[in-house]
Amino acid sequence: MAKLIELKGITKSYDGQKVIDSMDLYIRDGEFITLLGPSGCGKTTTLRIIGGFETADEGKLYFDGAEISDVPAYKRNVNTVFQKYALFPHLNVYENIAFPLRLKKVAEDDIKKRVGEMLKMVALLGFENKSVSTLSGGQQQRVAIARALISHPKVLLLDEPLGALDLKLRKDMQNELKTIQQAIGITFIYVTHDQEEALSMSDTVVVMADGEIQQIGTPTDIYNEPKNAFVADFIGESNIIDGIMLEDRRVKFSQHIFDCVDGGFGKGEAVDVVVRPEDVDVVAPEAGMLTGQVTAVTFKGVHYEIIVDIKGFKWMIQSTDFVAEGAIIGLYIEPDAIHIMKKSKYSGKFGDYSSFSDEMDRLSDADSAEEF
Amino acid sequence: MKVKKRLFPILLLLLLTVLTLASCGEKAPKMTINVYNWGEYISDGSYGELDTNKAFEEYFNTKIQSDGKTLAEKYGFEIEVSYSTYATNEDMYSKLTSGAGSYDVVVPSDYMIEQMIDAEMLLPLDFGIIKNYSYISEDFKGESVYYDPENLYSVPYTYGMTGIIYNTALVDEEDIDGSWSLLWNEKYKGKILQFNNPRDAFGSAMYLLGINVNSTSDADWQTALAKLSEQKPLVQAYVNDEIFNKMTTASAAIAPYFAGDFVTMAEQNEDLAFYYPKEGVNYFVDAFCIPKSSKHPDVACEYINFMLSEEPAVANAKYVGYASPNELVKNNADYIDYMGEDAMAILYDTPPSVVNESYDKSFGTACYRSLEVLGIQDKVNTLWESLKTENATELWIHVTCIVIVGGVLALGIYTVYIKKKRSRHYRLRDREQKSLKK
Amino acid sequence: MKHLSRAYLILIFGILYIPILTLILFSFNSSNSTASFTGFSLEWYAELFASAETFIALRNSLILAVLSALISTVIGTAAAEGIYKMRSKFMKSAVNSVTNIPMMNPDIVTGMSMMLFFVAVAAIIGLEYESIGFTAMLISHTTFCLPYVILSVLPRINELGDSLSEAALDLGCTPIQAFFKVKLPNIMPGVLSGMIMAFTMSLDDFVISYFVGSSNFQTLPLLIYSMTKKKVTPDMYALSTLIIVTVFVLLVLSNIKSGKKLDAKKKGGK
Amino acid sequence: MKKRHSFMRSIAAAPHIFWSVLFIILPLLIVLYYAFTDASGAFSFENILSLTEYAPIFALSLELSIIATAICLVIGYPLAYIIAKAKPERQKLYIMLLMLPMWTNLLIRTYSIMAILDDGGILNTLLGTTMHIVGTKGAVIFGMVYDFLPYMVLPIYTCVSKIDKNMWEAASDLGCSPVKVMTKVILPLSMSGIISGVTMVLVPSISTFYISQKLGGGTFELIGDTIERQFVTGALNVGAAISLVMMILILLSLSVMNKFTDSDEGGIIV
Repeated sequence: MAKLIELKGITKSYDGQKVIDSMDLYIRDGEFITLLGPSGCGKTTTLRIIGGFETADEGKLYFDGAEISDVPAYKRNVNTVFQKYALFPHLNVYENIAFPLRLKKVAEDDIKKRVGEMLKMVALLGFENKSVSTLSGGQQQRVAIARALISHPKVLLLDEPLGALDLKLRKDMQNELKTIQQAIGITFIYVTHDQEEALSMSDTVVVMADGEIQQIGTPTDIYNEPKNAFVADFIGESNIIDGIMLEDRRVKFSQHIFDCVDGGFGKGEAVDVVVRPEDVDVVAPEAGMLTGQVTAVTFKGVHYEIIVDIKGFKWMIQSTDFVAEGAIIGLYIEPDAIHIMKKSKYSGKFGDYSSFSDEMDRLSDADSAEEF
Repeated sequence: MKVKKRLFPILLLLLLTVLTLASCGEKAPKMTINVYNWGEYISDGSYGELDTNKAFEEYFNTKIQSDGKTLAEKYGFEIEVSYSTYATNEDMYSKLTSGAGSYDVVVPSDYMIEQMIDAEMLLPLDFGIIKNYSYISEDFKGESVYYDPENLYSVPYTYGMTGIIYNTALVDEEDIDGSWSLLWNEKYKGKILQFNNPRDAFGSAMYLLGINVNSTSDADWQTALAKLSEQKPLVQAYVNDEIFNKMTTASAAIAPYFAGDFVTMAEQNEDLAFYYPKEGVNYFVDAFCIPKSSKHPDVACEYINFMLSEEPAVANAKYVGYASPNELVKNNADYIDYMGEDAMAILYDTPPSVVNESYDKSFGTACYRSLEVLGIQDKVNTLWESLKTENATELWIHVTCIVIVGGVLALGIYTVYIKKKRSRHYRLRDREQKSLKK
Repeated sequence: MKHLSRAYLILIFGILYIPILTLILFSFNSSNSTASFTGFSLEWYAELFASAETFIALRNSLILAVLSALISTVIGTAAAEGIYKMRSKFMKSAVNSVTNIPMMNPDIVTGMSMMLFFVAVAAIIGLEYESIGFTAMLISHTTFCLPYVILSVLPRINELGDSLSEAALDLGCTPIQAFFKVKLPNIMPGVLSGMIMAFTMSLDDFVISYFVGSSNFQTLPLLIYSMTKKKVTPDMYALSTLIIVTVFVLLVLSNIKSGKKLDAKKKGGK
Repeated sequence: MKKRHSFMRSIAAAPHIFWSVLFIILPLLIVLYYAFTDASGAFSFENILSLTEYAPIFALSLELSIIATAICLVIGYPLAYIIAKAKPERQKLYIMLLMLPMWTNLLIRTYSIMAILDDGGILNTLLGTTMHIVGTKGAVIFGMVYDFLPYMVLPIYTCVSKIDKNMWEAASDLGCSPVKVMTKVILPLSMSGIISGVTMVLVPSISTFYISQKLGGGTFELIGDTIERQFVTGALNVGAAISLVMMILILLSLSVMNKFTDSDEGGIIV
């Protein structure tokens, strides 16, 4: 697939604070790409630069090989579904969707046909005459999508479009969006802070933090091979422990030497070791590679979430078997469950569950905070 | 861009239509003369009378003169009267001097004419055109016309005198002494009105005290001020036109005002009566003049001439209700009938000042001359101000104000204090958080 | 509580309208008094229609009010949009402060400054004041109407935010199209109320016209003021009555209409 | 390039800025010029120095307008609040009814008030009393309140109607009594409306020059009357000096007052 959009060295600051720091990224034609990261990581700003609502301080933006850094929004073949939909309250559903066509002076018959098709696609036939303010959140969402798609843009930008919907509706819309994308085959650039949403819908996920791209890859890559402690922590749950690479495929952490599948590090190099909670087996203390005391157990439905204190470091383990609080248990870790990462500036900041509840607070704070 | 392009012509068109509407379509060569007169001072077509401005346009544009031509043909253009009005001589004067107005005909009062001649603001009139000047009574000609002794700049339009109006139902017969002193009678405290302009108000005191109203002596004016201060507690209000309502509804009992206006009031309240105070009264004359800024002084003269002819002069005199210096009016049967015997008697009475000091010699001492020309305008203004500010504030106003301002200030200070106090806590929390992070 | 607030409304509006009703009463007076009612007659309405002077003044007032309301609405709405978009805080507050001057400043000062200014301008360009008189009046009225328009439009624009116009740009509108097609319809209530406010202010203005007015352009308030030499006659009361009744009827009609619209919306909503 | 861009953003404000400089700033500079020159055009401080004699007049004007403003606030706030809480279609009607009296001429309105309140006026006739109202300071304050009440109600109404309905519930949920809800939540939130209302009533009432002459019975003078008299007697320079000082005092006190509110939006109307 060809490169459709390319960002080269894009930098943007507000009031002297860098929001995006020399970012390079390309997006292929027809792919569903998600910009994922916490609030303030620069993902929305990136989207707004692509959409033409912001101009980068430095760097260049290419569309289909041509530079469009200074092309205004209305001349770009890119449409956006906004966070709060931005439907025009003075127009009804039909006119909202027909808006871009009217601008292009498309013939009335043609408009009627195309709006009809769009309404059918988003399952809103019969709502033409309704005022947009009387629609439910999900319906408004569909109108916004229909409106953005009607002029056949090459790229659809979606800025946290599902943020205002409830959980159930959100899941339905995720599927629907993916279906629409596959049906019309254009590029979707999707911005979200919800990692689950990102993993389930995207072809490619771009994880961002502090104005920089942390990792680009398929959902499985990102989940299984996080590049650094930030990615490992942000995508799913991870125990991140300081370790020392003894030689290829042998690593020492928590005063125990483990076999693993990673190599290519220097001998004796300090590394971050990631172990996903679901990859740890609970065994009898004497059979375990590590032993520790259970400090907390929470029932999560599918499994129990168990916090285990191992030599002062708190691990999170997910197990379908109940373990009593205070019990001494052994842990067993398969070599392919151990993922080794180079040390980064995020090392030591994540992956310890000793202040578990605090961290939850921080995350939920970030979710509700206004996006930049 | 397109929308804007479309919008501009529309706006432009709108502007143009309105502008042409305002200038009322220029077809034939048409000139405008600007007439600036007192409000309600010309017959405007109401009460079934002649609209004299319209009549002049018709006369100028269509009436064939003795030489077989219309005036329009003679001058080479048709005329249109643009008529606007003012409330005081000073309004008119300041409009003219500020440069914000250029007029062809104005109608100032005597003292203002003196002032304007003094300031060289008037043009000498062309009496070759104003042939009807001959109808003006001889009383208004000659040297005795102190404001225009050479009779060059003005043609009288109306005249009249001030006197005292009183309500017979409220004022006891024995108190009527034919003097200005009725305005100082303590028995009618709160029922007395006084002029709300310095010239007339001081005038009333000065006539009463026997002081020359055109005195330039400080002491004279101070004495008059003292007299007015003495009167102030008795005065219900210093008024202009409010006097009509106040006297007709009997809100007040005694007031000095113009004889012509008394006639109007008496129609609505039969209890009202009138006399000219024996000490002397002001004798005002409002006259047509042509300011220097006039662009068509000849047409302006035609206008004045027309207004002196019988039909318009009678219509105007009926409408205005003041005495007319025009002999044609005074002797017009229809006019006499319309005004009624009583009104005629009052309007055309010989004023006491004239009787006392003989009109033609002392016109200059008995009537108001221009304070500006006398060089005491500022002084009189200051004295008038001091009369107005005397005991102007009352205690309750101070108290209420202090309470309000004090309350607001206290509230403000309290709010700021609370904010400051709380903000200290915020800083404390910040510090705690910082230390926690470390 | 509800009864109390209704009683309060009636009380205040009652006090507000008693002088208006008095005015209407005296317009039907049979004598020319405006203080004692002597009997019913339509005389003053007849006199009103007979007086050409009054109609010229009324026409002048309306022309002035319509034009100054239109111009100040156009400039003011554009200005509100521009102020909203300003990035520099300093510029924003500077423009806001200057905008508010005619509103904060006593009318009498504004009027006087305008008069002195236009006299100077007329002297400089060598024209008679009279020939720029109407323009001077129009500019003065527009100037003191501007802040009312801006202050009524700006909050609407602030409230609306950027999202709608961004959406319009995104869908292919040029910035100007976006303003006219999307922003303007949505801030219309603010624009309209600004315009009505401007119209009202201009129509009611006496002080500024009194200072700036020229010889050949007399507005209704100026005419009425000049009548105080003699007395204000009830035909002016008749005119005021006609104006207020007309506006009131229009108001009631539009209210009924919008009420119906609202009903229709409600029904449609269900 | 960036500069040009940010300028282009607010190009819409350009006509207004141009207009403001030309027709607001320049005329005020001319007033400044007149204030510091004498009749012959020479530079002089005399006008400014002579102002001390007007201090009592100014003080009286200020006091009366402060009282009028306070009354407007006390009457206007509940009115604005009740209107804001009414049904939406009713709100529009009430606001228009509030503005309707402004469509009649100020002079005629004032005469009507006089016809009612005068010693032999309608009120005294109906009640059979002999109250003396016209000619007192109370009547002037009444006139100011009557004429400027809408300017107090409109901004407060705008402000109150924007307060979220949940605010009441949230506050009472957190333990506020209705009085506390009012003082701790609703009043602080409507502060910006109150400030602009106070401004819009205080300023015109300080400088009013007709109401005081008519309703005050002419027994005292307010600063507006003084300026007007200076103007008509040709003392332009002194008039300009009074205007200048008054303007500066008003703008100063307004900026102090604005310090009390956190809002940077300034006044809001309608």
